[in-house]
Formats: sequence, C-alpha cells, structure tokens
Amino acid sequence: MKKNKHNTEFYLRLYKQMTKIRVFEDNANQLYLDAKMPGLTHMYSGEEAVAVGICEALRISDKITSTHRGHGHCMAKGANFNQMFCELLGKVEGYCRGKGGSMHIADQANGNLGANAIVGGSMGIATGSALRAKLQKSDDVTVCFFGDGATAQGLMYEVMNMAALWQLPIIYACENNGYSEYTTTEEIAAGSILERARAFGIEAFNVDGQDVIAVNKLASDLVEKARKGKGPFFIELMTYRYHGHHVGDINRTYYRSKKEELDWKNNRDPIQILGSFLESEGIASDAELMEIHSTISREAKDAVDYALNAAYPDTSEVDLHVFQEV
Amino acid sequence: MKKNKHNTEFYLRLYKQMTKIRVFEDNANQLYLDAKMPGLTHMYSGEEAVAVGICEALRISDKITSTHRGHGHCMAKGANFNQMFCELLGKVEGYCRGKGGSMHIADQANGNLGANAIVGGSMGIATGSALRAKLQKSDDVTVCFFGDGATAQGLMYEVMNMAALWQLPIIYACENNGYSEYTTTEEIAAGSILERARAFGIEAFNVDGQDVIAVNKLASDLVEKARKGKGPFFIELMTYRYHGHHVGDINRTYYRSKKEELDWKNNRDPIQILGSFLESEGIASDAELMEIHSTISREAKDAVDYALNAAYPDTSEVDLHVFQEV
Amino acid sequence: MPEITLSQAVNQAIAEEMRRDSNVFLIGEDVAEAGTPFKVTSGLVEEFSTERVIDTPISEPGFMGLAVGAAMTGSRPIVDLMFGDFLFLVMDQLCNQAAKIHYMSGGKLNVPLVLRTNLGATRRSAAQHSQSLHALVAHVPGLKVAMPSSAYEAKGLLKTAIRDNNPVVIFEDKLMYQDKAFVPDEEYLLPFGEAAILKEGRDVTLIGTSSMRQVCERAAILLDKDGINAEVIDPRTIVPLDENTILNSVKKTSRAVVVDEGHQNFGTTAEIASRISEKAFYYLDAPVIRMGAMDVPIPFSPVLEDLTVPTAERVAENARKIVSGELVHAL
Amino acid sequence: MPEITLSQAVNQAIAEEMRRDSNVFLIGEDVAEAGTPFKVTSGLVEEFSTERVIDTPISEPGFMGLAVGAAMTGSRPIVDLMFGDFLFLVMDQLCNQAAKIHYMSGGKLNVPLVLRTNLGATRRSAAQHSQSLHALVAHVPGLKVAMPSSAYEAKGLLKTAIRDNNPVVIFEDKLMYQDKAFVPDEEYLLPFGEAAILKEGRDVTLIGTSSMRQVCERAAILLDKDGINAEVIDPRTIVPLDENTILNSVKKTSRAVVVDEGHQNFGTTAEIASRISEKAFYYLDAPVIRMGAMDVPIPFSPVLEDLTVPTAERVAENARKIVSGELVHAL
Ligand SMILES: Cc1ncc(C[n+]2csc(CCOP(=O)(O)OP(=O)(O)O)c2C)c(N)n1
Ligand SMILES: Cc1ncc(C[n+]2csc(CCOP(=O)(O)OP(=O)(O)O)c2C)c(N)n1
Ligand SMILES: [Mg+2]
Ligand SMILES: [Mg+2]
Repeated sequence: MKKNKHNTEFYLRLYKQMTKIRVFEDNANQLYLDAKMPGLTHMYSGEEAVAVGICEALRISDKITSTHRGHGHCMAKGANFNQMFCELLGKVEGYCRGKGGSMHIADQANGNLGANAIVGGSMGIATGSALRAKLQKSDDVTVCFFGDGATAQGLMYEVMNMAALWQLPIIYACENNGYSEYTTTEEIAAGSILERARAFGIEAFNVDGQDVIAVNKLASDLVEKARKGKGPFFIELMTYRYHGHHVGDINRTYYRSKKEELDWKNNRDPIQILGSFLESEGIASDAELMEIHSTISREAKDAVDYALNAAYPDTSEVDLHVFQEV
Repeated sequence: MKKNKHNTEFYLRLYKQMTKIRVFEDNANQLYLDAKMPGLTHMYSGEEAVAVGICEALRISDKITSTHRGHGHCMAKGANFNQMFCELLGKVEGYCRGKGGSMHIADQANGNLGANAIVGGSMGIATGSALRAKLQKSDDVTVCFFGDGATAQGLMYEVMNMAALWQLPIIYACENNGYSEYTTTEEIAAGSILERARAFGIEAFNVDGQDVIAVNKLASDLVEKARKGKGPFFIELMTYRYHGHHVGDINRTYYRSKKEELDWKNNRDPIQILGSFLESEGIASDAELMEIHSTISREAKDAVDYALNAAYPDTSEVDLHVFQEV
Repeated sequence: MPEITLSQAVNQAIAEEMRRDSNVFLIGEDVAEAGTPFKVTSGLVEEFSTERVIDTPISEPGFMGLAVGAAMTGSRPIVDLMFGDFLFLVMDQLCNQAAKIHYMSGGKLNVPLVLRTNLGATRRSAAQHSQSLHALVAHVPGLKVAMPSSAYEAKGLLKTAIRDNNPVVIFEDKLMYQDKAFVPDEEYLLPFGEAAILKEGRDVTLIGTSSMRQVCERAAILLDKDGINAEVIDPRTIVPLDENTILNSVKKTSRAVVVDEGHQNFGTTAEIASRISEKAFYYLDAPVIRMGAMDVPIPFSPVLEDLTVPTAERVAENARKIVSGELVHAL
Repeated sequence: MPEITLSQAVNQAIAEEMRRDSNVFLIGEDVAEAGTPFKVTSGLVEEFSTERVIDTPISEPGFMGLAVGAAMTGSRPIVDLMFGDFLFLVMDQLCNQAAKIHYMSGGKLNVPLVLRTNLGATRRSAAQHSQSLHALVAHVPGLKVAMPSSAYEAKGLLKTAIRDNNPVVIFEDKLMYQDKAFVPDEEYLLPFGEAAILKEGRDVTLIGTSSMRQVCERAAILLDKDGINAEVIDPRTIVPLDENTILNSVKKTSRAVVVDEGHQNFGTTAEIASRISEKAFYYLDAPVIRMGAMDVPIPFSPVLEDLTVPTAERVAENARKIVSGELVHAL
C-alpha cells in the first residue's frame, strides 16, 4: 500500500522523534561517563517506539505521567533539548529550575505531569487527571506510562478498579522491557499482566513495542475511544532497554546475556525497523535518514554546551516553592 | 446417601459451632444495647457457615487471620465464651488482657493470629504465616479471611502475586456479604473478584456461603492440596450479614431493603439450612436442635455474667507490652 | 450568631465552598448517601450530586492518588479519610507525591487539595482507630496542618484550607463532632499561622492543640481557684506555627505547659516546647512542661485508655508545680 | 582489629546471625544475586540459598506485611527497604500492624523483625530518594529505632536488632557504605539505649545522630582550634534514647547543639532538645541549638542540595556563638 503525503510526513516525524530520544540519551550517558552530570539516570534507549507511538496519538492538552525512565516520554510529549539538559545538570533553566532532576522532569505546558522516582507512584496521579477530565466534561485523555515491575504495586489495582467503575478516559501503558532492575519479569509477575487488567473489566491489548507504527495505530484507536467515554484501556508493550538499569549498571551479564542484548539491538531496534520501512517504501533514503540523525546530533550537542554553561539556581531558591503563595 | 456415624457427629459439631457464634453475637448485641459494652462491634450473624465450614477443615496448628467482623472466626477456630466476652468488655481475663477489644481479638493458642481493624490489613500477615510454614517445611496451612470490600485494597494483589510465585500454602477466603459498610459490592468492585485471583495464576472457586457442608467440602479439598504444596487458592463465599455494618447501624433501609434482609434470614439461614438437613436425614430432631441451642445459650449467659463481674486490668498494665522484654 | 455542632460546621464549610467554586469536589468512602460514619457530609450529595460527592471503594492509597492528580490538573478535591489512623496507608501519595510536587517541579505544578481526617482517643476504638498522627505530617515539608478546636475553628479553617493552593491536612477531633459553638452568620475564614489567645493570663501559658484546648481551658478554671492566672493559647495550625504569639505569651508569663493528644515522644509537644526553650530562653523561670498522649498503642479497655490522654486535672497540677517552683521533671 | 566498610559490616552482621539462628531470613528487592543496588548483601545468597535470601517483586507494603506474619509465627525476618523514602509505602504494615501487635494482643504475640533501610542526602538523588525519615517511626510506640554512625555501630547494632524480640527500624547512611572503621575480630553486640561519648569536653555538648556524628566530630576539631573544648555524643539509638548520658554531659558543659539529618521541624532535634531543656533546665547557660535538615523537599541541583544539610562549619559556628554568649536564635 503506497503511503499518501500525510503519512509520509507523519512517518518522518515518528522517525525524528525516536531519533531525538536516542540522541538525547547518548548525550546524557556521555555526560555521566564524563562525570559532568550529578547523580544517576535511567536510559530509555531501545524503547523509543513506545513513547513516540503513543504520544503521537495525543494532542497537547492530553496528559501523560512518566517514570524514573522518563526522558523518552518527556521528549515524545514535546519537550526541547535545552530545558531537558539543563534539568539533568541541575541548572535553573531546566524544566524544574534544577530542583527535580532526571527522575522528576515535568513539562506542564506540554501535558507531562511528571516523571516519578517511586515505582508506580504516578498511577494515582494519572487516574486523577482522567477523573478531572471527566468531571470537566473535557475529552482529554491521560496516558499512564509504567514498567512491568510497577505491576507489583498494589496501587495499580486500586486505581484500575476506580477507572473501570467510573469509565475514566485513561490508558495504562505497561512498558514490559523484561526486567525490573536486575530481575526478570517472570520472577516477579505471576499469572498474566493482561488478564489482571481484564479481571477489572478493562479491555487490554498486547503490542510489539518496537514497531512504532503498530503502537501508534493501536494507541490512536484507543485514544479516540477513550475520548468518547469508552475508557479505560490497558496496553502491554513488549520492549527492551539497551543500557543497564541505570547508567552505572555496566556489568550485567549475571542477570542477562550479551547475546540477548545484541539480538534486540541488531534485530529489533525500533529506529532501524522504521528506517528500513521508510527506505523500502521509498519515503526516505539511507542518506536522508543519516542526515536527520546528524542534524539532531548537532542540535543536541549545542544544547549540551548550552546547558553546561548555563547558570545554577541562586542559593536563595532553596526554600522557594515549598508552598505556593497566593 | 445415608450418613455414617462419623459424619453424624461431625454434622452435629458444625451445627453446634454455628449456634455458638449466633448465640455469642446475640449476647454481644444485647450488651451493646444495654450500654454494658464499651465501643462498637460488628456482628457475624448470618455468616456462620463460612467460618465454621472453613475452620472445621483446619487443625489447631493451622493459622487464620481475621477481620473487624471477627467473632465468628475466633469461635470457629476454638475460642471459648469466657475469654471472648471478657475481651469485649475490656477485662483482664480477655484474650488480649482487655487491650485489644472486639476488633483485635487474637487467640494464639488456637492459631488465630488476630482480628484487624484495618480492612485488608491482615492479608500480608496471613501470607507471611504461609511463608513461614514453607520455610520451616511444615505442612500447616493459613487461611486469610476478608470481606468483599477488602478486595479494593492494593495489598491483596501484592501478596497474592507473591503467594502464587512462591506457591505458598494459603487460602484467601473472601466473605462476599454484598456490602462494605453502606455500599453494595457492585458499586465498589469492577470486573470479577474471582478473575482477579485467576489472573495471578491462583485457582479460584465460588461457593454458597450459607451451606456449611458445601463450604467445608471445598475447604477440606483445598486445605489438603495446600498441605501438599499446591497452594495458594482463593474462595469467594456468597453470604449475608443480618445486622447493620456495626451494632449501631440500625436504620439501614436507605442502603438495603427490609425485604432483602428477611429473604436471607428466612430462606438462606445457614443454621436453619443445616438443621433441616439434619432433621431430614434423621440425624437430629427439632427438639434435639432446640436443646443444643438452649444449652449453648445457658453457657453464654454464664459467660456474660462471668465477664461482667470480672476484673479490669490494673492501671499498671497501661505501659506493659509496648515492647517484649527479653 | 447561631450555635452549631462541629459536624454541622464542617458540612457548612464544604457546602459553601462547593457552591462558590465548581472545581471543589468531595471524595472518600461512604461520603454520599451515608454521609460518612460520623454523618458529617449528610445532605451534600443531594445538593451536589454523585458527580461531586464521590463514594469510593476501600482504596485509601488509590483515592488519595486520584485526588493528587485531579488537583494537579485543576480540581480542588477534599479527601475524606475516615479515620486518622488510615494516614499510614496514604503516606506515600501524601508525603512523597502531594507534598513535593510543587517544589520538585520548580513551582510549575501545584496540588490544591484538602485531606480531612480526625484524631482523638477515649472512644473505645482501640489501637488502630484512636491515633492522633498530626506530628507525622507536620514533619514533612510541603504540607500544612490545621487542628480545629471547636465548630468555629472547624468551619473557618476548613474554608481557608479549601482555598489554599497547597496540600492541607486538617484533623477534626472525632469526639467533638456533636459539640456546639457559636459561629457567625456571615461568611468568615480563619487565617493559617495565627494562634488564638482564648484567655489572657500572667502566671503561666497553657498551649493546647485541638482536643487539648478545652482541656487547657478547664485547667485554667481549676488554676483560677488557686489564684493562678493562666493564659490559654490554641495554635490552630501547627504548620505554619504562630511562634510569635506563643513566644510573646511565654515572655510575659515565664512558664509554659504544652498539651497535645499525639504521642509525646517525637511529637508536637517536642516541637513547640523546644522552640520556646530556644527562643524565649532568657525569659523562662521554669522548664517548659510537655504533656502528650502516653507512648503506648491506645488500649481498648476504658480503664487503661483514659490514662493515656492528658486531663485538665493533670495539666493544672503540672502548671501549679512550675508556678510554685516545684519541678515536675527537672533532675 | 580489621578495618572494614560499613557495607561489609552490615553484610557480616547478617551472615553471622543467619548462621547462628535458622529462623533469620532476608527479604527485599534484588537482595539475592544483585546484592542490592548498594551491594550490601552480596554473597549471602551463595551461602544461604534463595530460600533464606528472598528476592521480591516491587511490593513494599506486601513484603513488609509478609515479614510481619512470618515474624508472628516464629521467623526473624530482616526486611531490606532499598531507600528510606519508601518507608511511606510500608507505614501501615509497620506502624498499624508490627508496632502494635504485641500490645494489642496483651503480650501474646510478638513481631521480631528488623527493617533495614537508609537515610541521607547530598547524593544528587532528589526529593524521593534522599529523605531521612527516622523521626516518623520514632514517634510510633512499639518500634525501636537504631542509627549507626560507622561500620562499628552498624555491625553491633544490627546484630542486637536481629536478636531483639520487637520490630526494629535501622537506618544506615547511604553515603557511608564505603566508609571504613575498625571492628573487633571477636563477636560483639552493641546494646540499645546506650549513647557513645566519642570525645570528652567541657565547654559544649555536640549531639549528632548517624551521618551527623562525623559532622560533630569535625566541628569539635574546628572548635579545638578556637580553644573550645567540645564533647561529642552519638545516641546510637533514638528509641530507646539514652537520656542520662546526654543530660549528664549537658549538666557538665551547660550548652548543647543537637544535629540530625532529618528535617528540623517536628523532628529528632526537637525531641532531644526539648528533653534537655526540660530536664537540665537549671544547668543551661544558653539555649539548646537545633540543627536539622532544612524544611524543604531535597532539591536535585547540587548547589541547592548542599545547603540543606548541616555542616561541620555551621555546627562549629553555632557552638562558638553559644559559648561566647552570642545567641543564635534567642530573641
Ligand atoms: C517504590 C519503589 N520501589 C523500588 C524502587 C527502586 N527501583 C527503581 S526502578 C526499579 C525497577 C522498575 O522496573 P520497571 O517498572 O519494570 O521499570 P524499568 O526500570 O524496567 O523501566 C526499582 C525497583 C523505586 N524507585 N520505587
Ligand atoms: C483501611 C480501612 N479503611 C476503611 C475502614 C472502615 N471500614 C471498616 S469495615 C469497612 C467495610 C468492610 O467491608 P468488607 O470488607 O466487605 O467487610 P464486611 O464489613 O462486609 O464484613 C470499612 C470501610 C477500615 N477499618 N480500614
Ligand atoms: Mg521493566
Ligand atoms: Mg462485605
């Protein structure tokens, strides 16, 4: 099936968005290795099709909640390099004035209610955002991103129950990357994750999280249904993280093999998969895709330089924003 | 099928145990109405077949955890009138030296790890008791009693997941009496309670909670399996509470009809159902059953008198048992 | 000025604010038709419908989380937590999320929610339904903590809480729901961080939060009979705490007894007493006396439970001792 | 005497107690092969197998509950809670259940469990991974609270905790895991409720818990240079609290600074300072100074985060002021 112009642009946009995330993470990792970034951070590389496929089905007024592995969600929902790198480096121009850091990036203007350093901690927030939409009779939809590990948190079942009882416009997006920290999903999840959602009367779907077009198609469908009051929904997206649990998790053969890692990187990379498709459909040539990559890399490098030279918050900020004054 | 001698005695025991609970509750309610009991209490009347059917499948070293509506579980697991009434009245001879009261009665010697005033609060405790049995390679089984309302607590899903992963010898017994406080189960539970357990890979069963023989048969089966390491299991027992949510909940037509109450009392009473069966099988006559009832009533009256005259704890007990000294 | 119960005062505050601002809604267990076990919210569902008076399953962490998310996106939820003891269930959503979101987002997001709950023992409800846990939330930056001591404060502070743009935890004394007080006909709000001086005095300052305000007032009457003139102060909110009113009083009286129904150890009395001892050091003629609840789980048996909470007699006795120079604790 | 890291000290304590008592087991997230993110429990699963070193799903309330039930029936679980911030998730099982069961059952049941977790900021981990929440659990009757300040204390206190028949929460300083200290070759236990006097002095008492002990020791060195002779005390456990050692010291020095990494408001410094002010009232020459962490969520940015925690310089500065009669706070 020959793609029409609209789809061509859209597919290129998917490609660019995924590339932006990958490039962002490569730079963040390098900042860590160069000891220029305070603390640790969790890389989204490998999972780009999940965030991009879903967020491209959303509009700006739709909301998302994100996780400790949140850079991808944040970029996919519209964030820019400068403010993100500034936040990662604790600079005042960051999305949270340097107060949140990697694990708490929020981008209110684009509808990102924030990353969360408590696994599963944003499930209530996401569901509450959907409740707000319903109370306001708005047709905004909220997407709650979380990992397979977060399915062990009881909070998820509490809020899915209420979302189902009250038919809230929310989509629970479980990024199943096979691991929570250093433990495989089989070791921590009995039964079936999809069946758990279904047992609460929630329609649930499994999708290849490396295929951005498949993800986007399913997400677009469900978002439209949720807008019409037919939510909630649940999606399990099968994916993989390329790096360690965090940037410092270098020696990981004791919990997963190099072979497995290589297999995903070589054969199931979401950017490559879309790239091959674009080439085979004649939408973009290899050179064009390379050009996209290098443009974005330059933008990222500029942003890194900008962030490295940006100012830290003034020390007087330390006790600002504990409370909002009226 | 003609019952053999063994069954005859066993059936009579089921009848007596259920009657004990009913009589206990009638006396407790009267103590409340006469303003002789401090605080409030939750009556188990109507649900006797659940506790008795299950606990009669257990031996003394098996454990149970109980709920705010816990008198039935406590009696069924072997407690005596004197210590129970003493506890309800805050007397030092009570099961907890008067410190626990109705909502915290525990009877360690008979394997009752305690009632709990936090809805769902004992689900972890019960599962931990089963973990202990497994670690010790003992074949003791633990039963966790809880209400339909407690299925809304996330803790349940966390511990069911671990019980399933580790095949723990535990039976989750959900007493579905149609209400949590003043709200019907449909209003608070989306989907299906049984499917929720199954989604965690736990075999789950539904049984008529007014039919003590059916309850006991299922429970005996599952207890035997659990002893052999085939746990966990889940049972949903359909039942009804005759009184209000607590003794003070008198005007309840706004949330359930008198007709509904009468229907359960007249047509689905667990003691009547077993009584009719005993008569029809020629195991006991109406007069014999009446005699059982009056004997137990006399025992209860004596225990009430005993408890009313028993001593309160000495004031020096107030700061005893905060810590166990070695 | 009509005399109404604390329960009615809370009900009025919620109704008035719900009428004023359509973003306000109420959520919790059995808050609608049942009007809560304490019948505090009766009638609200009839006026505002089940859309804005929302009955939940027994999922405290869950509906607390929902409220945080709704608040972040424009609602102003009032969460009804049936017993203060259930705070332990919602601590993550309250303290790791609600309290920190404004700060973590560099001021971009905020969480205007009110968590209404209660405190107070001697209701024969035993260890899991009798706790006074306000000191725990007061320790967490980002939460405000209000402790109304009568129907008048309950209404005025709750209305202020609902209009505050930050998470506020308000503790009602469950034994006081039927107690009456005069309340103005006109609308009024009580500001946070302003203590009330309920009785002026010159010999000793009695500081009592929530349920302990009345205990201090009764103690002051007992002391009057002995010719001891006590000043009685109710902080009304413990975060923010009106340090000035307290310090000014102690500078005048040179003596203080701090009374609170939370456990004494690591509790509210420690914070207030240590601030006085530090900041009014040169004015004190005697050690500041702390009187919290005993450091034991609340026992069921009435004969034990009644021992755990400060009484007017014991407050008066301690005040007498420090006024007469006979010390209570000093070694 | 070998010098070992705090991490090794904890590992040894667990291993020794698991060898000694087959009822002891370890449970938590990634405690087995991964040995926790801090590598504290590495090697234990090899010796004791996955039966006694149990990896759990990310279900803090759930495995905390399991530990309570296992403890009630004869086990002695050690629960590994990866970050102290996750305490907010387990508060119900810890505070409504574990802490109260012995009391509520009239002494029949008991809960011998240890909850190992950590505290400490300045690791650039931001607001949800940097809290020092020991004051919260110290407020709840029925829990003991230990705060080791070096490898030596970490081993000795943890062994005592494991043998205690009550629930004990032990807070390790996550910044100290690689810090070394001398530890005896022979087995030793450190009793609860006995403070350590780390340096004797006559001019001022510096009381520092956990991470703040080193801060106080460094402050004492700075003060020495000014000719001020500070006494340094580490309470080691805050429940039970060794009041006598602290009071005796202050009676000698007449001045005290209390330093703790928990938030200051309603925190540990309030409890210790108010006890000193009350019980050593007549011995004090200056107000007791409290220095807790700032009352703000911990910010990510290093330039802000470093401001939130007391430093040796600031402790010394405050001590100098009270010694010289120049007050810090007194109005
Ligand atoms: C409540 C809580 N428990 C534990 C942790 C520590 N932790 C951080 S990420 C993580 C694993 C999460 O796994 P998953 O949800 O699958 O997300 P992934 O890292 O795979 O994206 C854990 C255990 C935490 N941050 N919060
Ligand atoms: C955590 C918690 N939330 C709320 C309550 C108040 N409460 C006590 S019993 C009850 C209803 C429980 O319903 P269910 O589990 O079905 O048990 P039932 O009373 O029907 O036996 C509620 C909400 C509580 N005790 N604990
Ligand atoms: Mg994962
Ligand atoms: Mg029920």
